[in-house]
Amino acid sequence: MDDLYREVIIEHYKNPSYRGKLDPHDISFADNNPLCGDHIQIDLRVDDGKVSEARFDGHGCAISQASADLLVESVIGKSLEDVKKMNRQDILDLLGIELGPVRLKCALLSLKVLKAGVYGLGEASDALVE
Amino acid sequence: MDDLYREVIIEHYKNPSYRGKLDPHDISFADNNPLCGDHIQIDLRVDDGKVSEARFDGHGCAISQASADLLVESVIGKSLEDVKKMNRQDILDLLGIELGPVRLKCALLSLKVLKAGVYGLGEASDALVE
Amino acid sequence: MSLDVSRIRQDFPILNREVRPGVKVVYLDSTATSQKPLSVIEAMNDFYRRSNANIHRGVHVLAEESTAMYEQAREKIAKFINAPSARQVIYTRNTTESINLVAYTWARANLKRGDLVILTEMEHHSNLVPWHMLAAERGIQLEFIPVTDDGLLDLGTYKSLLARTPKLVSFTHMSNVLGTINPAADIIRRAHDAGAVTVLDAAQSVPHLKVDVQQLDVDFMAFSAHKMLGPTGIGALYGKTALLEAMPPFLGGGDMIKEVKLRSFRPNELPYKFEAGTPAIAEAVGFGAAVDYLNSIGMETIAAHEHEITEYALERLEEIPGLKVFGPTADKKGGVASFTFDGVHPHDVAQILDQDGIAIRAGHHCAQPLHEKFGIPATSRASFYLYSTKDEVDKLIEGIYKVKKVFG
Amino acid sequence: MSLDVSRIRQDFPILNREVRPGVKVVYLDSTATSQKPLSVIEAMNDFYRRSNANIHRGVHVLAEESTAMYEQAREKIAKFINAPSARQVIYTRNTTESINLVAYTWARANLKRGDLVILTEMEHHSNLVPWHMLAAERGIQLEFIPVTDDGLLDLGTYKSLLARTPKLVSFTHMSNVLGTINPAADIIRRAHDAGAVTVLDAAQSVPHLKVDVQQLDVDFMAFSAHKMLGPTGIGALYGKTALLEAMPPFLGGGDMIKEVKLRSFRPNELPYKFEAGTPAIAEAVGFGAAVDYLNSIGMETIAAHEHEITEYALERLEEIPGLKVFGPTADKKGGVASFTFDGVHPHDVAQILDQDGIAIRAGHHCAQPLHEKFGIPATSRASFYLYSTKDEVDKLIEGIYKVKKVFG
Ligand SMILES: Cc1ncc(COP(=O)(O)O)c(C=O)c1O
Ligand SMILES: Cc1ncc(COP(=O)(O)O)c(C=O)c1O
Repeated sequence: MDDLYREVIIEHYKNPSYRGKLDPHDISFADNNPLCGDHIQIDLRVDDGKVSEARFDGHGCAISQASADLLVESVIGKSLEDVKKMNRQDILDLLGIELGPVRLKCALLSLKVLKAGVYGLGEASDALVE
Repeated sequence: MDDLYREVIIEHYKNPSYRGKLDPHDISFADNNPLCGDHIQIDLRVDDGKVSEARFDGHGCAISQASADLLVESVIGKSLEDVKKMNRQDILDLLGIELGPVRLKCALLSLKVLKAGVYGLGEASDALVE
Repeated sequence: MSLDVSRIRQDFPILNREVRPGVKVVYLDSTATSQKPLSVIEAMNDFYRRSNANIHRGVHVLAEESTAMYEQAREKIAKFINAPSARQVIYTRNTTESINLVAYTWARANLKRGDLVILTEMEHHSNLVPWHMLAAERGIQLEFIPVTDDGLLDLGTYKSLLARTPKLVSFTHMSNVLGTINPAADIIRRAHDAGAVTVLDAAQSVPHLKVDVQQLDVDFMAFSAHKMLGPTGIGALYGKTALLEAMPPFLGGGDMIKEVKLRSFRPNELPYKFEAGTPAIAEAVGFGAAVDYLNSIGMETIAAHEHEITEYALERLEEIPGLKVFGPTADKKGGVASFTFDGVHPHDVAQILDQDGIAIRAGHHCAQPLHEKFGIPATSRASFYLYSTKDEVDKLIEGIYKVKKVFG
Repeated sequence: MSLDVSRIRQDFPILNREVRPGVKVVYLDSTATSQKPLSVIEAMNDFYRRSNANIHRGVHVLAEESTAMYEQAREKIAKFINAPSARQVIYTRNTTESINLVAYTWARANLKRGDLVILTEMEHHSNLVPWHMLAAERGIQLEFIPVTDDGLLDLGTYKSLLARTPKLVSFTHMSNVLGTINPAADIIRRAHDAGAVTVLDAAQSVPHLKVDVQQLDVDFMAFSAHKMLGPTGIGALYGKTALLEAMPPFLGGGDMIKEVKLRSFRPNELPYKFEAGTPAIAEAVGFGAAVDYLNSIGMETIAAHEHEITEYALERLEEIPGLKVFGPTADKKGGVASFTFDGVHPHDVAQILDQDGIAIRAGHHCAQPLHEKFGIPATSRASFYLYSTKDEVDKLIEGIYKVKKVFG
């Protein structure tokens, strides 16, 4: 079947390991994909400049939710400075697939939300994930 | 040479018979062709519902000025009711030529001005000469 | 008269497109934008190869030709919607700009704080956001005709809203999500009785139904060429003459003026008053060719064909366990089927269908509040036009069964 | 590098057009609109035959392709003007809409009664009327940099106007009547020193000169595809990011939103915030192809060729008794020659030239105040582009002698 729906993606979509919220948290940010209304919230706990705990919540397509789960998994233990350096290629590597411009937005939503939260911005913008 | 520049047109352009203003007058109206800035004013004296005297003034191309001269000539003696009935074909008949949509506007400017004046309108519009 | 679909499909080169080796496109996304027949593509092609010039102000042959073609297209469009005069048809970029034009000119000149504007819950964002902006700027009030569970307008509530003497009623003729064809003539008559001006979003109706502005007695009507076999980049606003004449101009610049001084200007007459700068000339020519094509088939024939396909599609879709179609029954709607499926996100449905070349749309279709009303973030939408076939519907159904397998 | 005109002319099918039996067009009206090379016509043709779909919201192959093509064109345009990011390039219909966008958003958010806006006496109506409208609505003040008898801006007066702390300086890079190329970088630097924001009308400069927005340090810049080998129906507004981000949106509707509720919305990010509704998709593709074509020749090469033709044309025109060319000498201007001739109205000059297929423009060229300044209602204008030849200039000159004969 379709590459886009590699088992790993379907698996992370159906049985995400990091879905949920953190309370208390140090950083929490949420935004939408304007094209389809997909929504992602990411909560972080930070110790000593490093992500100690992370969760995501929201709704959307398999790509957006699986990439959020994979992303959140990958940032636990990372320093905030390293998180700021993450870009679109990191997400594509996590997913292990190629994407056209529209689906790419689904995949990048979680990274946009994460970086906007870490930078303390008012809005998640495309410029964060170039 | 070119049909558009039949001798009669060049003649009426260079030596118009009815260029000028009327003072006093019963009706006076002026307007522009927005496409090129051509300007026509027409003054009328009216006796008993009939045009007794008429003059035009303004500036513009040979077509616009010749057609104004020919038009003014043709309305002297006409009733205002008959003037209201004049349309684009009357102008083309006076000029004796065919015109594309842009030059047609030059030719029809004087009739628009005349009819707007006779109807007592605030503005000359294309609807008057269809 | 029935429509010869296989002959029609030959006029649309893109329908032969293989989107993957051996996989032909099955285009079920005409509500987003329609495909274009050769006659439309060629009309623009020819324009650029033979006639292209700027219009209105040139006296050379190319300018005369271009001007004539641009204005003849306007006449064709006017006739197509039965406008009393071509002067009442203003070229815009699209439906969205047409509605914004009314909001920026008529509405800003006529609405003041506290005035009531009635919309509906099934509006496209292009008939919501311009009014949100006006409400924020001017303090006008917005009220909404509710949508019933069947996807129809609740006309009882409309009646009680009318008692509050609205100044404007702006609504869609046909929903791009539910397919619902609203009783426009009736809604407009009641609005007029209450003293309100009306705006009809006809983006989805003019392409698919015979629409007659005089019969509807509508004050303003907005539509887009790209949804009715024409090019992108051009749409139209129809308006009643007295309203258009009384409105201030919208964009300022060349062609919309009668005279310009250093510090002032006089606006031009209709329709030019609302067309500032070099317009979409080639696109107007293409728009005219699209109208010619639709006329050559006949709007009644097109509507009947779409009805047949839609009926069949709804029947087949509703057989699928876990699939829910939104909107009214086939007799009350146009060629649109929006659905949710078994917890699979619409993006994923669309993506898996795409593997077999089946092009549908997934998302909120620029109608977020409507989706919110139904408690869902998004739907999958298949939509049909004169070139759609039952065979394509069958492929859609097969595809949905594949989706089930992947998400098993 | 010199330009091989005869090879270039083969790329423009319309240049072979016979406007009358045996009479080929001599197109000297590129300032009004340029002709289109085959590569541009074919890019749009192919788009409609292979890829056409609505953008941004579709996940099927056609929608992905169309979205990619639309955005790639934006990248090309951004690079062409050296914009720091493609997000700073907003698609509009034309230069006129670009300027109106600034007037409706930035200016209405930032200018209040009594604020000073500086324009020039050589502006096109599209950089006058939007400010007239704003002056009438808001009571802003307008002042004008005068034009000297040679057709240059009087920069001394500009300096004294700057002492009155203007909020905005909006001016043309190149006059479409006089051909004058204004010292934009200098004007902008002085405006910034005085604390003003700047708008550059680049409708005539971007098509003909290398324009670099970073070097100019301009805040907003407007231009049109149709004047630079691209299609009608599309133009662009460049803006500095901080300004664009702080501005309210312009038109409301689909695609310009991040989220819509029944009674409110959140605008989308740049550039989408300013692109409401289905945009001119095929036209964007054509615009990108036009930029490719211009790059393939090189803007320096094009400018040098036009300079050569213009110099020759001015020389030959000035030989004709009774003919007066307006504007500065060839070293200070682009490929435009506007003239009056011996009491013959420009319309008549143009009409008689047209008999021999020579297409020039006659009228006020959407610059009535400039013509008033020179005390004339209209001029005849011949203009040149990369496909123009000296042979065409010779035909123009011959034609003017014929005019003399007719009006004897
Ligand atoms: C200097 C200048 N500014 C603005 C415009 C307006 O361009 P458009 O008609 O494409 O909006 C033109 C073209 O006529 C122009 O020459
Ligand atoms: C009902 C409805 N209204 C308005 C629009 C907006 O049309 P456009 O994007 O052409 O402005 C659409 C199309 O998406 C629509 O379906």
